[in-house]
Amino acid sequence: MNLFDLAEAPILMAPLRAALEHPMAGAFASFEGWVRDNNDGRAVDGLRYEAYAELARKEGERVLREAFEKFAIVDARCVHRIGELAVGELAVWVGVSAAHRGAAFDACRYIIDEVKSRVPIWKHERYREGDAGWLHPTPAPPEH
Amino acid sequence: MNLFDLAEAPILMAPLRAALEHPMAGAFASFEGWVRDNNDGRAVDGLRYEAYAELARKEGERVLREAFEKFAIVDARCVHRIGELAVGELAVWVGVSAAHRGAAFDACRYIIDEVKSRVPIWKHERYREGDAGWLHPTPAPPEH
Amino acid sequence: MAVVTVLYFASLRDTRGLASEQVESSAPDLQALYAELQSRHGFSLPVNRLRVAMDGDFAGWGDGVRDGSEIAFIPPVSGG
Amino acid sequence: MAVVTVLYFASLRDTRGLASEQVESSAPDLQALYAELQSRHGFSLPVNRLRVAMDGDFAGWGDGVRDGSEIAFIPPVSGG
Repeated sequence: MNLFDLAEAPILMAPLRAALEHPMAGAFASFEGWVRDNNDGRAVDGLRYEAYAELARKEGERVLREAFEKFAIVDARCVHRIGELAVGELAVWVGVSAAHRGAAFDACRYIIDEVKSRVPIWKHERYREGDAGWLHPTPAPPEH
Repeated sequence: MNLFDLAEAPILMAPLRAALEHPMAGAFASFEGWVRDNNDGRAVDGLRYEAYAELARKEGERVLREAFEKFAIVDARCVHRIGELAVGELAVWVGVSAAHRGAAFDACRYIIDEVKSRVPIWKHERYREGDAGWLHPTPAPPEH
Repeated sequence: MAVVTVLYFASLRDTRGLASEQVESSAPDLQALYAELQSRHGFSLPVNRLRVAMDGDFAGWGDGVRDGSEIAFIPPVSGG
Repeated sequence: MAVVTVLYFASLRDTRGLASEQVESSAPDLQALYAELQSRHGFSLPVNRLRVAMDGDFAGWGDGVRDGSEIAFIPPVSGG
Protein backbone atom coordinates (compact mmCIF):
# COMPACT_ATOMS: atom_id res chain seq x y z
CA MET A 1 0.00 0.00 0.00
CA ASN A 2 1.29 3.44 -0.92
CA LEU A 3 1.68 6.00 1.84
CA PHE A 4 1.15 8.80 -0.68
CA ASP A 5 -1.23 8.69 -3.58
CA LEU A 6 -2.72 10.82 -6.34
CA ALA A 7 -6.47 10.61 -6.93
CA GLU A 8 -8.34 11.55 -10.09
CA ALA A 9 -11.73 11.15 -8.37
CA PRO A 10 -13.02 12.62 -5.08
CA ILE A 11 -10.99 11.40 -2.11
CA LEU A 12 -12.88 9.02 0.20
CA MET A 13 -11.68 9.92 3.68
CA ALA A 14 -13.40 7.25 5.78
CA PRO A 15 -11.39 4.25 4.52
CA LEU A 16 -8.15 6.27 4.66
CA ARG A 17 -8.80 7.17 8.28
CA ALA A 18 -9.90 3.64 9.19
CA ALA A 19 -6.62 2.26 7.84
CA LEU A 20 -4.73 4.33 10.43
CA GLU A 21 -6.59 2.97 13.48
CA HIS A 22 -4.47 0.93 15.87
CA PRO A 23 -5.07 -0.09 19.51
CA MET A 24 -1.82 1.60 20.58
CA ALA A 25 -2.74 4.88 18.85
CA GLY A 26 -4.28 7.41 21.22
CA ALA A 27 -4.09 10.41 18.93
CA PHE A 28 -5.10 11.10 15.35
CA ALA A 29 -4.40 14.39 13.58
CA SER A 30 -5.65 15.14 10.11
CA PHE A 31 -5.47 17.96 7.64
CA GLU A 32 -7.73 18.72 4.71
CA GLY A 33 -7.01 21.30 2.02
CA TRP A 34 -10.25 22.69 0.59
CA VAL A 35 -10.61 24.74 -2.60
CA ARG A 36 -11.25 28.32 -1.47
CA ASP A 37 -13.45 30.83 -3.28
CA ASN A 38 -10.63 33.36 -3.33
CA ASN A 39 -6.86 33.67 -3.54
CA ASP A 40 -4.68 36.74 -3.22
CA GLY A 41 -7.80 38.91 -3.25
CA ARG A 42 -9.27 37.43 -6.45
CA ALA A 43 -12.56 35.48 -6.65
CA VAL A 44 -11.91 31.88 -7.68
CA ASP A 45 -14.51 29.73 -9.47
CA GLY A 46 -12.57 26.49 -9.47
CA LEU A 47 -9.22 25.00 -10.26
CA ARG A 48 -7.31 22.21 -11.85
CA TYR A 49 -4.38 20.30 -10.37
CA GLU A 50 -1.83 18.79 -12.65
CA ALA A 51 1.01 16.51 -11.53
CA TYR A 52 4.18 15.03 -12.90
CA ALA A 53 2.64 11.79 -11.68
CA GLU A 54 5.68 9.51 -11.69
CA LEU A 55 7.86 11.91 -9.73
CA ALA A 56 5.00 13.19 -7.54
CA ARG A 57 4.31 9.67 -6.27
CA LYS A 58 8.01 9.07 -5.64
CA GLU A 59 8.58 12.38 -3.83
CA GLY A 60 5.29 12.08 -1.87
CA GLU A 61 6.36 8.65 -0.69
CA ARG A 62 9.71 10.10 0.43
CA VAL A 63 7.95 12.81 2.44
CA LEU A 64 5.83 10.23 4.25
CA ARG A 65 8.84 8.02 4.97
CA GLU A 66 10.67 11.02 6.42
CA ALA A 67 7.70 11.65 8.73
CA PHE A 68 8.00 8.09 10.04
CA GLU A 69 11.70 8.66 10.73
CA LYS A 70 11.35 12.08 12.36
CA PHE A 71 8.28 11.55 14.56
CA ALA A 72 7.03 8.82 16.90
CA ILE A 73 3.96 7.98 14.84
CA VAL A 74 2.01 4.78 14.31
CA ASP A 75 0.77 5.31 10.77
CA ALA A 76 0.23 8.04 8.15
CA ARG A 77 -1.23 8.60 4.71
CA CYS A 78 -1.57 11.46 2.25
CA VAL A 79 -3.70 11.67 -0.89
CA HIS A 80 -3.70 14.60 -3.33
CA ARG A 81 -6.40 15.20 -5.92
CA ILE A 82 -5.56 15.96 -9.53
CA GLY A 83 -7.90 17.18 -12.27
CA GLU A 84 -10.79 19.67 -12.08
CA LEU A 85 -12.04 20.77 -8.65
CA ALA A 86 -14.90 23.06 -7.63
CA VAL A 87 -14.89 25.48 -4.70
CA GLY A 88 -15.28 23.53 -1.46
CA GLU A 89 -13.86 20.28 -2.82
CA LEU A 90 -11.16 18.36 -1.00
CA ALA A 91 -7.78 18.94 -2.66
CA VAL A 92 -5.50 17.10 -0.26
CA TRP A 93 -5.92 14.87 2.80
CA VAL A 94 -3.30 13.99 5.42
CA GLY A 95 -3.92 11.67 8.36
CA VAL A 96 -1.52 10.59 11.10
CA SER A 97 -2.06 8.29 14.08
CA ALA A 98 0.34 8.19 17.03
CA ALA A 99 0.49 7.15 20.65
CA HIS A 100 0.51 10.80 21.73
CA ARG A 101 -0.83 13.97 20.18
CA GLY A 102 2.41 15.95 19.89
CA ALA A 103 3.87 13.57 17.32
CA ALA A 104 0.56 13.28 15.47
CA PHE A 105 0.28 17.06 15.06
CA ASP A 106 3.95 17.58 14.21
CA ALA A 107 4.02 14.82 11.60
CA CYS A 108 0.75 15.96 10.03
CA ARG A 109 2.09 19.50 9.74
CA TYR A 110 5.41 18.26 8.37
CA ILE A 111 3.74 16.17 5.70
CA ILE A 112 1.49 18.91 4.35
CA ASP A 113 4.30 21.48 4.47
CA GLU A 114 6.70 19.23 2.57
CA VAL A 115 4.12 18.00 0.08
CA LYS A 116 3.19 21.59 -0.74
CA SER A 117 6.77 22.69 -1.18
CA ARG A 118 8.36 19.63 -2.88
CA VAL A 119 5.88 17.42 -4.69
CA PRO A 120 5.51 18.32 -8.39
CA ILE A 121 1.84 19.29 -8.46
CA TRP A 122 0.62 22.57 -9.94
CA LYS A 123 -2.55 24.54 -9.39
CA HIS A 124 -4.33 26.25 -12.27
CA GLU A 125 -6.93 28.70 -10.97
CA ARG A 126 -9.97 29.95 -12.89
CA TYR A 127 -11.01 33.40 -11.77
CA ARG A 128 -14.54 34.76 -11.64
CA GLU A 129 -13.45 37.53 -14.01
CA GLY A 130 -12.88 34.94 -16.72
CA ASP A 131 -9.11 34.58 -16.85
CA ALA A 132 -7.04 31.75 -15.43
CA GLY A 133 -3.45 31.04 -14.54
CA TRP A 134 -0.87 28.72 -13.09
CA LEU A 135 0.39 29.34 -9.58
CA HIS A 136 4.18 29.33 -9.39
CA PRO A 137 4.92 30.77 -5.95
CA THR A 138 8.18 32.70 -5.41
CA PRO A 139 10.66 31.96 -3.99
CA ALA A 140 9.73 30.20 -0.75
CA PRO A 141 6.09 29.17 -1.15
CA PRO A 142 3.87 31.41 0.98
CA GLU A 143 2.08 29.81 3.91
CA HIS A 144 -1.23 29.04 2.18
CA MET B 1 -25.16 26.16 18.72
CA ASN B 2 -22.52 25.28 21.28
CA LEU B 3 -18.88 25.36 20.24
CA PHE B 4 -18.07 22.76 22.90
CA ASP B 5 -20.27 19.87 23.86
CA LEU B 6 -20.33 16.71 25.96
CA ALA B 7 -21.72 13.55 24.36
CA GLU B 8 -23.07 10.49 26.16
CA ALA B 9 -23.30 8.50 22.91
CA PRO B 10 -20.68 7.91 20.19
CA ILE B 11 -19.61 11.16 18.51
CA LEU B 12 -20.80 11.54 14.91
CA MET B 13 -17.95 13.30 13.16
CA ALA B 14 -19.42 13.87 9.69
CA PRO B 15 -22.05 16.46 10.69
CA LEU B 16 -19.55 18.21 12.98
CA ARG B 17 -17.06 18.52 10.13
CA ALA B 18 -19.73 19.58 7.63
CA ALA B 19 -20.79 22.43 9.93
CA LEU B 20 -17.27 23.89 9.64
CA GLU B 21 -17.21 24.08 5.82
CA HIS B 22 -17.10 27.57 4.39
CA PRO B 23 -16.18 28.82 0.88
CA MET B 24 -13.47 31.05 2.34
CA ALA B 25 -11.92 28.19 4.34
CA GLY B 26 -8.98 26.56 2.56
CA ALA B 27 -7.68 24.55 5.49
CA PHE B 28 -9.23 22.15 7.97
CA ALA B 29 -7.32 20.59 10.85
CA SER B 30 -8.83 18.03 13.15
CA PHE B 31 -7.80 16.00 16.14
CA GLU B 32 -9.25 12.78 17.50
CA GLY B 33 -8.41 11.26 20.85
CA TRP B 34 -8.78 7.48 20.74
CA VAL B 35 -8.89 5.14 23.73
CA ARG B 36 -5.53 3.34 23.76
CA ASP B 37 -4.98 -0.23 24.88
CA ASN B 38 -2.26 0.87 27.29
CA ASN B 39 -1.22 3.74 29.54
CA ASP B 40 1.97 4.20 31.52
CA GLY B 41 2.97 0.66 30.64
CA ARG B 42 -0.26 -0.99 31.84
CA ALA B 43 -2.72 -2.82 29.57
CA VAL B 44 -6.06 -0.98 29.48
CA ASP B 45 -9.37 -2.75 28.76
CA GLY B 46 -11.56 0.35 28.64
CA LEU B 47 -12.39 3.49 30.52
CA ARG B 48 -15.07 5.79 31.79
CA TYR B 49 -15.11 9.56 31.50
CA GLU B 50 -16.95 11.57 34.09
CA ALA B 51 -17.53 15.32 33.91
CA TYR B 52 -18.71 18.10 36.14
CA ALA B 53 -21.07 18.78 33.25
CA GLU B 54 -22.21 22.31 34.07
CA LEU B 55 -18.70 23.65 34.53
CA ALA B 56 -17.17 21.49 31.77
CA ARG B 57 -19.54 22.99 29.20
CA LYS B 58 -18.81 26.50 30.45
CA GLU B 59 -15.03 26.06 30.50
CA GLY B 60 -15.02 24.22 27.16
CA GLU B 61 -16.96 27.07 25.60
CA ARG B 62 -14.38 29.52 26.98
CA VAL B 63 -11.52 27.53 25.44
CA LEU B 64 -13.18 27.63 22.03
CA ARG B 65 -13.88 31.36 22.28
CA GLU B 66 -10.24 31.96 23.16
CA ALA B 67 -9.22 30.05 20.03
CA PHE B 68 -11.35 32.40 17.93
CA GLU B 69 -9.64 35.39 19.54
CA LYS B 70 -6.09 34.10 19.28
CA PHE B 71 -6.09 32.59 15.78
CA ALA B 72 -7.39 33.65 12.34
CA ILE B 73 -9.88 30.81 12.04
CA VAL B 74 -13.25 30.52 10.32
CA ASP B 75 -14.98 28.03 12.61
CA ALA B 76 -14.27 25.43 15.29
CA ARG B 77 -15.97 22.78 17.40
CA CYS B 78 -15.01 20.32 20.11
CA VAL B 79 -17.00 17.40 21.50
CA HIS B 80 -15.90 15.19 24.41
CA ARG B 81 -17.42 11.80 25.21
CA ILE B 82 -18.51 10.89 28.72
CA GLY B 83 -19.51 7.47 30.04
CA GLU B 84 -18.08 4.04 29.24
CA LEU B 85 -15.67 3.69 26.29
CA ALA B 86 -13.96 0.66 24.81
CA VAL B 87 -10.42 0.55 23.37
CA GLY B 88 -10.40 2.27 19.96
CA GLU B 89 -13.43 4.47 20.64
CA LEU B 90 -13.37 8.18 19.97
CA ALA B 91 -12.98 10.09 23.26
CA VAL B 92 -12.67 13.65 21.95
CA TRP B 93 -12.98 15.38 18.59
CA VAL B 94 -11.68 18.83 17.62
CA GLY B 95 -12.18 20.43 14.21
CA VAL B 96 -11.04 23.85 12.98
CA SER B 97 -11.48 25.50 9.59
CA ALA B 98 -9.43 28.54 8.52
CA ALA B 99 -8.33 30.39 5.41
CA HIS B 100 -4.77 29.10 5.86
CA ARG B 101 -3.33 25.99 7.45
CA GLY B 102 -1.10 27.63 10.08
CA ALA B 103 -4.06 29.02 12.01
CA ALA B 104 -6.05 25.80 11.60
CA PHE B 105 -3.24 23.68 13.08
CA ASP B 106 -2.39 26.14 15.86
CA ALA B 107 -6.00 26.58 16.96
CA CYS B 108 -6.67 22.83 16.86
CA ARG B 109 -3.64 22.18 19.01
CA TYR B 110 -4.56 25.00 21.40
CA ILE B 111 -8.08 23.66 21.86
CA ILE B 112 -7.08 20.09 22.67
CA ASP B 113 -4.25 21.23 24.96
CA GLU B 114 -6.52 23.59 26.92
CA VAL B 115 -9.45 21.17 27.06
CA LYS B 116 -7.17 18.48 28.45
CA SER B 117 -5.67 20.75 31.08
CA ARG B 118 -8.66 22.85 32.17
CA VAL B 119 -12.02 21.24 31.49
CA PRO B 120 -13.33 19.23 34.49
CA ILE B 121 -13.46 15.76 32.95
CA TRP B 122 -11.87 12.74 34.58
CA LYS B 123 -10.72 9.44 33.18
CA HIS B 124 -11.26 6.20 35.08
CA GLU B 125 -9.19 3.39 33.56
CA ARG B 126 -9.92 -0.32 33.87
CA TYR B 127 -6.76 -2.39 33.66
CA ARG B 128 -6.42 -5.85 32.17
CA GLU B 129 -5.14 -7.05 35.56
CA GLY B 130 -8.55 -6.34 37.06
CA ASP B 131 -8.02 -3.14 39.02
CA ALA B 132 -9.09 0.35 38.03
CA GLY B 133 -8.35 3.92 38.98
CA TRP B 134 -8.85 7.61 38.40
CA LEU B 135 -6.19 9.58 36.54
CA HIS B 136 -5.20 12.73 38.39
CA PRO B 137 -2.03 13.85 36.61
CA THR B 138 0.59 15.82 38.55
CA PRO B 139 1.31 18.68 38.50
CA ALA B 140 1.42 19.82 34.87
CA PRO B 141 -0.50 17.17 32.93
CA PRO B 142 1.95 15.05 30.91
CA GLU B 143 1.80 15.39 27.13
CA HIS B 144 -0.57 12.49 26.42
CA MET C 1 -22.81 29.21 59.88
CA ALA C 2 -23.38 28.42 56.20
CA VAL C 3 -25.24 25.47 54.75
CA VAL C 4 -23.85 24.43 51.37
CA THR C 5 -24.13 21.54 48.93
CA VAL C 6 -20.75 19.96 48.23
CA LEU C 7 -20.23 18.01 44.99
CA TYR C 8 -17.62 15.25 44.81
CA PHE C 9 -16.06 13.99 41.59
CA ALA C 10 -13.71 11.20 40.57
CA SER C 11 -11.42 10.00 43.39
CA LEU C 12 -12.96 12.43 45.89
CA ARG C 13 -16.36 10.86 45.27
CA ASP C 14 -14.94 7.37 45.63
CA THR C 15 -13.28 8.28 48.93
CA ARG C 16 -16.39 10.02 50.28
CA GLY C 17 -18.73 7.37 48.88
CA LEU C 18 -21.15 10.12 47.86
CA ALA C 19 -21.64 12.36 44.81
CA SER C 20 -22.93 15.25 46.94
CA GLU C 21 -23.94 16.14 50.46
CA GLN C 22 -25.27 19.03 52.51
CA VAL C 23 -22.63 20.47 54.81
CA GLU C 24 -22.94 22.94 57.69
CA SER C 25 -19.76 24.89 58.22
CA SER C 26 -18.42 28.02 59.80
CA ALA C 27 -15.26 27.90 57.68
CA PRO C 28 -14.27 31.47 56.72
CA ASP C 29 -13.28 30.58 53.17
CA LEU C 30 -13.28 27.74 50.64
CA GLN C 31 -9.78 26.63 51.56
CA ALA C 32 -10.81 26.21 55.19
CA LEU C 33 -13.92 24.34 54.11
CA TYR C 34 -11.80 21.85 52.17
CA ALA C 35 -9.44 21.43 55.13
CA GLU C 36 -12.44 20.67 57.33
CA LEU C 37 -13.83 18.06 54.91
CA GLN C 38 -10.39 16.64 54.22
CA SER C 39 -9.77 15.88 57.89
CA ARG C 40 -13.31 14.52 58.30
CA HIS C 41 -13.19 12.19 55.27
CA GLY C 42 -9.47 11.53 54.77
CA PHE C 43 -9.10 12.96 51.26
CA SER C 44 -5.55 12.35 50.11
CA LEU C 45 -5.43 15.17 47.54
CA PRO C 46 -3.81 18.28 49.04
CA VAL C 47 -5.54 21.59 48.44
CA ASN C 48 -2.78 22.80 46.11
CA ARG C 49 -3.65 20.06 43.62
CA LEU C 50 -7.32 21.03 43.50
CA ARG C 51 -9.34 23.82 42.01
CA VAL C 52 -12.61 24.95 43.53
CA ALA C 53 -15.92 26.04 42.02
CA MET C 54 -18.90 27.78 43.59
CA ASP C 55 -22.32 27.84 41.94
CA GLY C 56 -21.11 26.46 38.66
CA ASP C 57 -18.00 28.49 38.02
CA PHE C 58 -14.41 28.52 39.20
CA ALA C 59 -13.85 30.39 42.46
CA GLY C 60 -10.86 31.47 44.54
CA TRP C 61 -9.71 29.55 47.62
CA GLY C 62 -9.99 32.80 49.61
CA ASP C 63 -13.63 33.35 48.65
CA GLY C 64 -16.12 33.20 51.50
CA VAL C 65 -18.47 30.23 51.86
CA ARG C 66 -21.77 31.55 50.49
CA ASP C 67 -24.80 30.20 52.39
CA GLY C 68 -26.97 28.06 50.10
CA SER C 69 -24.29 27.73 47.44
CA GLU C 70 -23.14 24.62 45.57
CA ILE C 71 -19.42 23.96 45.98
CA ALA C 72 -17.24 21.55 44.01
CA PHE C 73 -13.65 20.55 44.64
CA ILE C 74 -12.02 19.78 41.30
CA PRO C 75 -9.31 17.09 41.29
CA PRO C 76 -6.63 17.26 38.57
CA VAL C 77 -8.47 16.71 35.31
CA SER C 78 -7.71 13.96 32.81
CA GLY C 79 -10.00 14.43 29.83
CA GLY C 80 -8.94 13.94 26.23
CA MET D 1 24.76 14.89 -29.67
CA ALA D 2 22.02 13.49 -27.38
CA VAL D 3 18.41 12.84 -28.24
CA VAL D 4 16.11 13.25 -25.25
CA THR D 5 12.41 13.50 -24.50
CA VAL D 6 11.55 16.74 -22.72
CA LEU D 7 8.38 16.93 -20.60
CA TYR D 8 6.67 20.27 -20.04
CA PHE D 9 4.31 21.01 -17.16
CA ALA D 10 2.05 23.86 -16.10
CA SER D 11 3.09 27.25 -17.49
CA LEU D 12 6.03 25.75 -19.39
CA ARG D 13 3.62 23.49 -21.27
CA ASP D 14 1.28 26.40 -21.99
CA THR D 15 4.16 28.46 -23.36
CA ARG D 16 5.56 25.61 -25.44
CA GLY D 17 2.09 24.43 -26.52
CA LEU D 18 3.22 20.83 -26.06
CA ALA D 19 3.33 18.34 -23.18
CA SER D 20 6.50 16.71 -24.50
CA GLU D 21 8.85 16.70 -27.45
CA GLN D 22 11.98 14.99 -28.74
CA VAL D 23 14.98 17.28 -28.63
CA GLU D 24 18.43 16.89 -30.18
CA SER D 25 21.05 18.77 -28.24
CA SER D 26 24.77 18.97 -27.69
CA ALA D 27 24.32 20.86 -24.40
CA PRO D 28 26.99 19.67 -21.91
CA ASP D 29 24.61 19.64 -18.94
CA LEU D 30 20.95 20.07 -17.96
CA GLN D 31 21.36 23.76 -17.21
CA ALA D 32 22.70 24.39 -20.72
CA LEU D 33 19.86 22.34 -22.16
CA TYR D 34 17.31 24.52 -20.39
CA ALA D 35 19.08 27.68 -21.60
CA GLU D 36 18.90 26.36 -25.15
CA LEU D 37 15.17 25.60 -24.91
CA GLN D 38 14.47 28.82 -23.05
CA SER D 39 15.95 30.95 -25.83
CA ARG D 40 14.20 28.86 -28.49
CA HIS D 41 10.72 28.98 -26.88
CA GLY D 42 10.78 32.13 -24.75
CA PHE D 43 10.22 30.53 -21.34
CA SER D 44 9.94 33.33 -18.76
CA LEU D 45 10.93 31.21 -15.75
CA PRO D 46 14.65 31.60 -14.97
CA VAL D 47 16.62 28.45 -14.28
CA ASN D 48 17.05 29.33 -10.60
CA ARG D 49 13.30 29.02 -10.08
CA LEU D 50 13.15 25.55 -11.58
CA ARG D 51 14.15 22.07 -10.54
CA VAL D 52 15.10 19.42 -13.04
CA ALA D 53 14.42 15.70 -13.25
CA MET D 54 15.95 13.01 -15.45
CA ASP D 55 14.33 9.60 -15.96
CA GLY D 56 11.74 10.10 -13.24
CA ASP D 57 13.82 11.47 -10.39
CA PHE D 58 15.33 14.79 -9.40
CA ALA D 59 18.70 15.53 -10.98
CA GLY D 60 21.38 18.20 -10.64
CA TRP D 61 21.71 21.07 -13.09
CA GLY D 62 25.32 20.07 -13.66
CA ASP D 63 24.39 16.51 -14.65
CA GLY D 64 25.20 15.55 -18.23
CA VAL D 65 22.40 15.11 -20.78
CA ARG D 66 21.97 11.34 -21.01
CA ASP D 67 21.14 10.17 -24.53
CA GLY D 68 17.67 8.59 -24.67
CA SER D 69 16.64 10.00 -21.29
CA GLU D 70 13.40 11.73 -20.29
CA ILE D 71 13.98 15.19 -18.89
CA ALA D 72 11.48 17.39 -17.03
CA PHE D 73 11.87 21.00 -15.97
CA ILE D 74 9.85 21.51 -12.79
CA PRO D 75 8.30 24.96 -12.30
CA PRO D 76 7.66 26.12 -8.71
CA VAL D 77 5.05 23.73 -7.34
CA SER D 78 1.66 24.76 -5.93
CA GLY D 79 -0.10 21.65 -4.68
CA GLY D 80 -2.14 21.52 -1.48
